[in-house]
Amino acid sequence: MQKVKRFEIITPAAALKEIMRSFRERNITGYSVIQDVTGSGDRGWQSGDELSDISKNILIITTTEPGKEHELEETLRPILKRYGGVCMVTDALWLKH
Amino acid sequence: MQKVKRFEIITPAAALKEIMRSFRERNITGYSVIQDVTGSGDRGWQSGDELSDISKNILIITTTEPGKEHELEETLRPILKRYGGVCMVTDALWLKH
Amino acid sequence: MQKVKRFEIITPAAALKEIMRSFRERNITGYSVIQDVTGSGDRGWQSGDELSDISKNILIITTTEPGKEHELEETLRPILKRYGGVCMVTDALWLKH
Amino acid sequence: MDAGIIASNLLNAPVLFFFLGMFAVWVGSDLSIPQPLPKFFSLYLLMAIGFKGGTELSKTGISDQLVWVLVFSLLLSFLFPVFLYPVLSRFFGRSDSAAIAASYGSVSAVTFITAVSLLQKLQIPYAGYLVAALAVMESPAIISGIVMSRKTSTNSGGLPLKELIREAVFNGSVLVLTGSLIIGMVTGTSGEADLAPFVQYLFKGILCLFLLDMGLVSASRIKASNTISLTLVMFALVIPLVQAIPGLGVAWLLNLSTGDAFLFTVLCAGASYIAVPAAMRLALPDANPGIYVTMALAITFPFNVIAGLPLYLYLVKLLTG
Amino acid sequence: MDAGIIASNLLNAPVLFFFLGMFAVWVGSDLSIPQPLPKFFSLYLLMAIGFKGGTELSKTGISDQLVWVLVFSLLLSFLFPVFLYPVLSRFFGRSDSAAIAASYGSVSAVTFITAVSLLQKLQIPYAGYLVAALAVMESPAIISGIVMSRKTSTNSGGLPLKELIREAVFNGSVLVLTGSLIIGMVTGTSGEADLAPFVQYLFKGILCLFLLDMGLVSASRIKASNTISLTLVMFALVIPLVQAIPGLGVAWLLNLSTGDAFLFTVLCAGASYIAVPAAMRLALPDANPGIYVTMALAITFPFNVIAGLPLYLYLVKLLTG
Amino acid sequence: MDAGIIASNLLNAPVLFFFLGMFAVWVGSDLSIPQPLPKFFSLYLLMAIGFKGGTELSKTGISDQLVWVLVFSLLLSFLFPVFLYPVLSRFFGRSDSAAIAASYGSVSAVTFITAVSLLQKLQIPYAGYLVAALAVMESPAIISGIVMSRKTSTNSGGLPLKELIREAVFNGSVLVLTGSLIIGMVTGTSGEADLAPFVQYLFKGILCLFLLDMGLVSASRIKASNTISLTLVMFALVIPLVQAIPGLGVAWLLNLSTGDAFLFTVLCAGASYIAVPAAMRLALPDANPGIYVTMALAITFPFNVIAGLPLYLYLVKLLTG
Ligand SMILES: Nc1ncnc2c1ncn2[C@@H]1O[C@H](COP(=O)(O)O)[C@@H](O)[C@H]1O
Ligand SMILES: Nc1ncnc2c1ncn2[C@@H]1O[C@H](COP(=O)(O)O)[C@@H](O)[C@H]1O
Ligand SMILES: Nc1ncnc2c1ncn2[C@@H]1O[C@H](COP(=O)(O)O)[C@@H](O)[C@H]1O
Ligand code: NA
Ligand code: NA
Ligand code: NA
Repeated sequence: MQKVKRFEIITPAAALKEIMRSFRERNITGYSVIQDVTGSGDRGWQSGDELSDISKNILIITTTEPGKEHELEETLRPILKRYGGVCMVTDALWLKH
Repeated sequence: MQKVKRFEIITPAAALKEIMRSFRERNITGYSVIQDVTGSGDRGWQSGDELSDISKNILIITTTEPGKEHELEETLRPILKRYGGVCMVTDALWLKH
Repeated sequence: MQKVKRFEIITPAAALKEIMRSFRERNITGYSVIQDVTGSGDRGWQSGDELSDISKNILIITTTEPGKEHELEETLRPILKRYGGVCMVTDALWLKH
Repeated sequence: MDAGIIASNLLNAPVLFFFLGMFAVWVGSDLSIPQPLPKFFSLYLLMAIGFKGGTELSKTGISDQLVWVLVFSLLLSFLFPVFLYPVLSRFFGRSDSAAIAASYGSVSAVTFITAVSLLQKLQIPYAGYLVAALAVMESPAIISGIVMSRKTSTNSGGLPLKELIREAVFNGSVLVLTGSLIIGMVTGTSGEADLAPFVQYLFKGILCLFLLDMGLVSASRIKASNTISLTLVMFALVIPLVQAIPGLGVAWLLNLSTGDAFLFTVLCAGASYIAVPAAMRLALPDANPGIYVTMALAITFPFNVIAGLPLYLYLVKLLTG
Repeated sequence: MDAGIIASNLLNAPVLFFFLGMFAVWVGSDLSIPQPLPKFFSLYLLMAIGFKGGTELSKTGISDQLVWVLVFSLLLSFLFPVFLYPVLSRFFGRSDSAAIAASYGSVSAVTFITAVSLLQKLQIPYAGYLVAALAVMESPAIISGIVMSRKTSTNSGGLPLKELIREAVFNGSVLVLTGSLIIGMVTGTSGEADLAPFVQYLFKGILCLFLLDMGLVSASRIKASNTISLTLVMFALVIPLVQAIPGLGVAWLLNLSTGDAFLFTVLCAGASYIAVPAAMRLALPDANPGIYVTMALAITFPFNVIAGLPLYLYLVKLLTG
Repeated sequence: MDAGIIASNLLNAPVLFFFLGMFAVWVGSDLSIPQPLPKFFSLYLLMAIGFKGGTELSKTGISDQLVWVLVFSLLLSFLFPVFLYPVLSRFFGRSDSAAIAASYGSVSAVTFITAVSLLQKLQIPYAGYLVAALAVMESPAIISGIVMSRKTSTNSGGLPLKELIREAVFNGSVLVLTGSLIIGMVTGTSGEADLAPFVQYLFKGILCLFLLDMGLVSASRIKASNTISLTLVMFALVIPLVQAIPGLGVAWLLNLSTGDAFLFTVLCAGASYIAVPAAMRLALPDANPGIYVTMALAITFPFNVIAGLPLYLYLVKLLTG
């Protein structure tokens, strides 16, 4: 088992492209995306039942090595500022296979 | 980065309204909901393929400041008792933006 | 509140049956499954828009008592080796109800 | 019993698709019809049958017979749980008994629609207005089922009665059915001309797809279940037969035509697996869907569609013959 | 004003299903039409109306009148935001004003389709080619809305203009509509024969289901919203009326028939809640959809469908005599 | 080669919608048809074509020619991978080669359906029973492909052969197609009367929507892929042409009519991207879908639909005179 920092980002679906681009720039190639997350935050309740999909959030999970999490945080900060949303970082053990 | 308690609640979809109400009472305005979670627990396997949606679970993610998690726990406990489901609390760092 | 190890497994949907079987063998009866997870990893980007559903991932959440996590890890390792995917383990508190 | 009726029923395309679904589960196929497609089929079927019934009503008007049918529909749906609950509660827990009682007091729209398709195949006429009885019978059982369970317990909890009634009366499927019925009545022949192709041309096909899904769902429920006890199976087979009797009685009393008597009996004999579970999940969250939904969906529904329909028709013919 | 028109509009099945959706929210029903079904309905409607328009164009050819209609469509969609933005920005923030202006400069396909269905009911003829105007009017307002907001701010950020134009011109609904129109033109009568049943038989039915969903969505938006201010409601009611005027003017100028003039006015008066928000979410992510989508979807759309359509038709009749 | 055939194929509405989908990806549009809609379209198409074939079979009965067609279908689907695997395994890994071989040995239902729609447009008659060949050819290649890969390796792992065969024979699409075929045969003319509107009126329209999605999916696969090598493209273009030859040979041997010979050739030349990947994901999880699905879906399918169909028809006409 290897120690990692687990990132969990919840943000409007529209931000996905930009976040994926920033992952690419940082050579982060492993991440998961859950579509169809609804939620509530500074912008009120996002029902997700819009015809235009604009009120849908996504949840992105990714990991970094310990020590490298700060770079990623700085990359994400301005994106989250523009689009809204949250990012949580936890310690986790990674099952190497 | 700010320390927070991350709550993860998995429970039948029917409980959502009540949980949202309890959030409102506690002034918790930030949370996310993932629909269409299937699972297995004390009530057996929930296939989620029912015509009536009754066997669907949801996953709710929210946060509190450290120290305030106990209040929220007490609010959730009776709801989970009635509807079933689980609640897990972890330590996380919140990326302020 | 009770200490638990929280497992989070992200893997192709095709692996679900085998993982559920391994849970059954270990008497793990509580777990949740989120369908429709897309993602990127060693096998590139999984768009999830295939006609055959083959590029869909799932996210499975489950728990063990502390100390018992190693058994489960060993069970999951060969499955993840075959199908790909990740498994993360974190410390959590479980809200008993 | 008439072999022709049995064959007509079994060789009807929708029923064959139901078997196809069961077969797929039996051989372990990966065939599945993901949500929200089944919801769409059910939405379409309710809308189509409601609208068709409404346009017919706009032509025939509201007859005395219709009023009596509706009165008895309401009564029976309300009374079924009152009689079922005491018996059931000897074998099941309080909440489970109430949920089962409510399911069987209510109706199964798809069983009704399959019955309509059998009548069409046999070219037996029936009155479109019976759809109104379908709409009327969905909700009362929910209320009486829960009231029964509350009478026998001091534990309050759960929804207040007022919210409960709203849940029962305005649940999605009741609303689409009743709404389409009223819209059909209001728009009359002009609406009929507008929507006829949509409502007619797709009907059988969508019913086939929906029953394919029902076959998949009910068979996998049987396969997966480890809660299916003999008691459960027995009740699921006996209750519809018992409930068919008052159905036949009322039909005879009101002098309904063969087709109408048959449909009314089918309404009594069916059990709900859409509207009732949705309401129970809120009103009695501790009732186990593994019991009441399994009974209605995985045993009673196939039983009715395969064996019940020809049997009820046979009995009706004896009676009205 | 003609009571017959009002009644024809209100007793039209699609509009009644819209009311049914609103009613469901009002009584707290759990009725919902989950995604991607509404997307499917909208995809179908755009394809059907585009294709039908295209096959008609393949018969009539491209007339001078059509060219003029398209020129004015382009112009109006471009200009509406230019005039709206300065007024709006006195009451709303920069981004919000731009998003509102773009929404109202653009068009509402479903309002247009409901208008077509009203004409059919009243048996008033109209030219299929007006669908081309619908396609042309969707995008320009998006561009001019954003340009307006950028002129008034030094803060860059957001998409570069080039990407923005692509987003506006090639968004999904514009593409399906325009694509189907062109495919209809190219395949002509042979294509018409192929697709006629699909495009015609389902049309009214799918429109009913879609409006049922629109009723649900718009009513729950009103119910849930705590951002609905009086200013917002006022603008959402006044802008369509104001925009109808140049629509009527152009129709009179180009000597359009009653049906065509009516449809053109409806295009001007409608506000977009599909294409525009999709573009805004990328171009002006800080604009609050709780404001601009709520206005277009929850206030202007019901207003137009319920009261606007008969009103515009009345005015057109006055004008075309 | 006949320019008329090429034009007829390219100006066919379904093919034009395929181009529309590709165009949308090319210009970076956000157009998408979210799941499970494409699954619904595919379910419908399989059901419709199976049922139509079945009702025709119920009229014509099972002829000697049909039996021979089915025998050769089985044989070819089984043999294709046997010949392809050794060649492929010089360029690709063991599992990838097996997966590619299985894909090309199996068939593409949508290519077949598009071919049918071309015949209809050109008013060339064809026998409905060829649908049975489509059903028969889906599975054998899956089994022989995997058997080939296992023979060349000592590493066991993966599903046992028995489970594998079940997976191949009872996968969802095979089951719906075969099931509908049998239901069509059993219900015969009475079933035809019931389902004709559903099965016929929607067919072309749903095919258009499905091909729109196929255009989107295949184009974005090409755009996104960084694994598309020249070898891969070459094989994806050459294999269908090579496989068409035995198809033409068998057609000539069995003296099939122009329409039937064409459809049989199309079956041989097509590659599976639904049933085979679903089976491979379980049987050979280490095969890379980025290779075998991309070849079948993003290169061979467009090639066949755009250029292959007219070419095969031209060759068949040469052969059948
Ligand atoms: N404390 C929180 N916990 C979980 N999810 C949150 C939280 N705050 C915000 N979100 C999610 O982030 C989305 C955007 O947040 P906001 O930009 O604050 O409206 C919300 O719709 C929620 O889905
Ligand atoms: N240990 C667990 N880990 C993750 N999810 C669980 C666990 N136990 C129960 N669940 C979820 O909670 C739902 C309701 O649980 P129950 O009321 O125990 O049937 C289940 O269907 C699962 O989705
Ligand atoms: N570091 C990671 N964080 C989150 N999800 C991941 C990560 N790496 C891989 N995944 C997920 O696991 C799936 C399979 O991974 P792989 O087998 O490496 O292609 C990917 O499609 C992702 O959904
Ligand atoms: Na009943
Ligand atoms: Na407008
Ligand atoms: Na082939």
